[in-house]
Amino acid sequence: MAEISLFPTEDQSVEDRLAAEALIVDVDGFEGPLDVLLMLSRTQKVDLRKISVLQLARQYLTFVERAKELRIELAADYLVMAAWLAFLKSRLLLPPDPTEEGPSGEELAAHLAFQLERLQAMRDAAARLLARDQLGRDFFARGYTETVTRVRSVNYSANLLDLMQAYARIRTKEEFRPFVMDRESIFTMEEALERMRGLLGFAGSWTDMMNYLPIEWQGEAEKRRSATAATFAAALQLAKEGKLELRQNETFAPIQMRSRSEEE
Amino acid sequence: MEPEIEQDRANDALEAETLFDAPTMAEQERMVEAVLFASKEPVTIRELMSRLPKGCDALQAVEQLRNRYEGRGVRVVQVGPAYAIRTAPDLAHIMQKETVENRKLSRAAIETLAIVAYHQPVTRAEIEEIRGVSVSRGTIDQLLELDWIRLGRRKMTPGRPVTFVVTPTFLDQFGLESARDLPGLKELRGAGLLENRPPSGLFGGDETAEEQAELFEDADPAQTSG
Amino acid sequence: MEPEIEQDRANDALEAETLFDAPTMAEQERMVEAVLFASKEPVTIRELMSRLPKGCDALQAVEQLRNRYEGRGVRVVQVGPAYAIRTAPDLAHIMQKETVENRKLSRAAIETLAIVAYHQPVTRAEIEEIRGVSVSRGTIDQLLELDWIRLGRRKMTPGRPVTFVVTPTFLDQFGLESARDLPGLKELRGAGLLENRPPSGLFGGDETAEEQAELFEDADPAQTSG
Repeated sequence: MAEISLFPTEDQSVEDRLAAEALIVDVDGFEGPLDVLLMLSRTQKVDLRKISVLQLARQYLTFVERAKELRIELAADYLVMAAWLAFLKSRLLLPPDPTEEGPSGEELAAHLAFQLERLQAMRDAAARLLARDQLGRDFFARGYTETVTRVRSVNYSANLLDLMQAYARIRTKEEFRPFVMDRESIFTMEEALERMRGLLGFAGSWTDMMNYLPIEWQGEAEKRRSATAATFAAALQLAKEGKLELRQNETFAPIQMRSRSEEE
Repeated sequence: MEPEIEQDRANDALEAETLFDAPTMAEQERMVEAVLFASKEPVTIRELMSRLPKGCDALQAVEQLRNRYEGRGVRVVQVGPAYAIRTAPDLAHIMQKETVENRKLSRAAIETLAIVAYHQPVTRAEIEEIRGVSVSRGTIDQLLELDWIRLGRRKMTPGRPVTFVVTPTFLDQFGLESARDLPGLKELRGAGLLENRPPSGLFGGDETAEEQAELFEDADPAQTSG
Repeated sequence: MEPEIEQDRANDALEAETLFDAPTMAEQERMVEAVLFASKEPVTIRELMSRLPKGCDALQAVEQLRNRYEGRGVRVVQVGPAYAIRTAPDLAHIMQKETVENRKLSRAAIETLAIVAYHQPVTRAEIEEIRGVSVSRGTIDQLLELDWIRLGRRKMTPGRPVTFVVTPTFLDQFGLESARDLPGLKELRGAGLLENRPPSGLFGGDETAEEQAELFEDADPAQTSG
């Protein structure tokens, strides 16, 4: 069975190569890695359920290699798929490792085959849908709508898009004001550092970091948030400088710190 | 009948004989029926002939169709030299709804409506705060009249102001199953409905978005279906 | 049926008995015929009831009318909960004048539409999982704008993502009575191709896949026609 369908081998004729290159340029035309895989799977000419995923993986990896050689920029998801297929290939080739966790190579391969089959099924369904008789093309609505009576009522119309766009417009309005620095509720890291350096000498025992927040910054939520962030950043900086130690007993537990200078 | 048409018909008949058989009269009648139904304007015999296959007798087909619709809810009528399908005059009284005039909702109204939908229950003062401009009485009245918003519970704040919530009619109009199904700010952004991002999310903008989302999650879905 | 309508009908029956007899079924059929002919859009049974005199049975009248037009140039079709008159598809060849050029849909848009139709209610993430590629902003917008898809219920999974479902306009466009009549739906379901199998951590975490499958089972396919 043909190993490569997308790229020319050396002994191909010029026409073949031209044709193949046309395909390569068309990489842009592919709708993502699954699309490429589906396309490659067609060369196997079998039921998608009986497809050889191993062979498909090889073909895809060759595809990516060739694209690289030809200096075609492949989007990240193509490379992610290549990495995953390389991993799958090794799983399929090596005897299963009983200590390994997660699904087996066969399970992964079966799922990939399922995905390809499902995508193909949706494409077929889309084609069948479009092939149906359609309004305005094969069958038609009434051309003339009656306006017999003079009873006039106004029907205000608005659709969901209008509504969402209106809301989006209001909510983004404030983002477009002239750029000004709102410093009122911002406690800067510099301020925190300065404050902490002054207090360091008294930090002999483990103390909750929150105790270091200036008292006037502890009330309002907005101010407290800013001061907490700044103090935390300052604490990290001081820890990096070797001036204090940090600890936290568990996730979301209070962060505690103490000075290191005393031990030295 | 004009001599010109006579001539056409003679030609058609000739061609039909030489090339293929014309459709049956029943089939011709079906064709005329479809054309008259779908056409905006009354259709002349001449135009019918140009649209039907060669060898058809449009005039006879129209006459037959006209007989068929005798006494029905619609009839084939002659308008000058042309034909059309129109409602039977005695049924005019049930045709009143066809004269609705479609008008776009004003910007103020759609914005107010959006705020009610996203923030319900919401007071008038809150709407004004969010919009940044005052909301005219007419706007609220219009939305009430359309039955898209209604009065909700009074707020337990000083003055006990009335609040507004959206109605089932609103959900119906906008094809929503509940107001909770409205996309949040982040989703609007994801869908490209919020094109412009501030230079960075540093100051406030995104924070309010999050708060908004929270507020939205808390909204009681029962109140829209009540 | 909502209690409100029940009430209306009870009132109708009462009034009909006391004030006057309902029109004969033949007359009701004429009225339905006139109303359906006069409207471009499908008309719901509910709307028909509101326009016909008290005591009429719109559903029976529509069914009778549908039979009457069997095999004619125009036919009565069902579109979800509504009815419309449309020309017979086999006459498309003489209707070129009425043909409207539809905007060409991109391949992405067509596939997305099919996925929404067959997998509804479906989230954006699920569409992306099936296509193996991200859905661009414009694609969903375009389908929303055509009024072929709309927002469905939010999914009861983390993040409560919005879902998409198809609309009555979609059904009308493709001549479907309900979403259940999608071509090949049964076969696809039988082959397990409409399931959202857990991808065993394939491309991007989809812990929600399983829950989604459950939700889909629960989802009533009739909801687009309701």
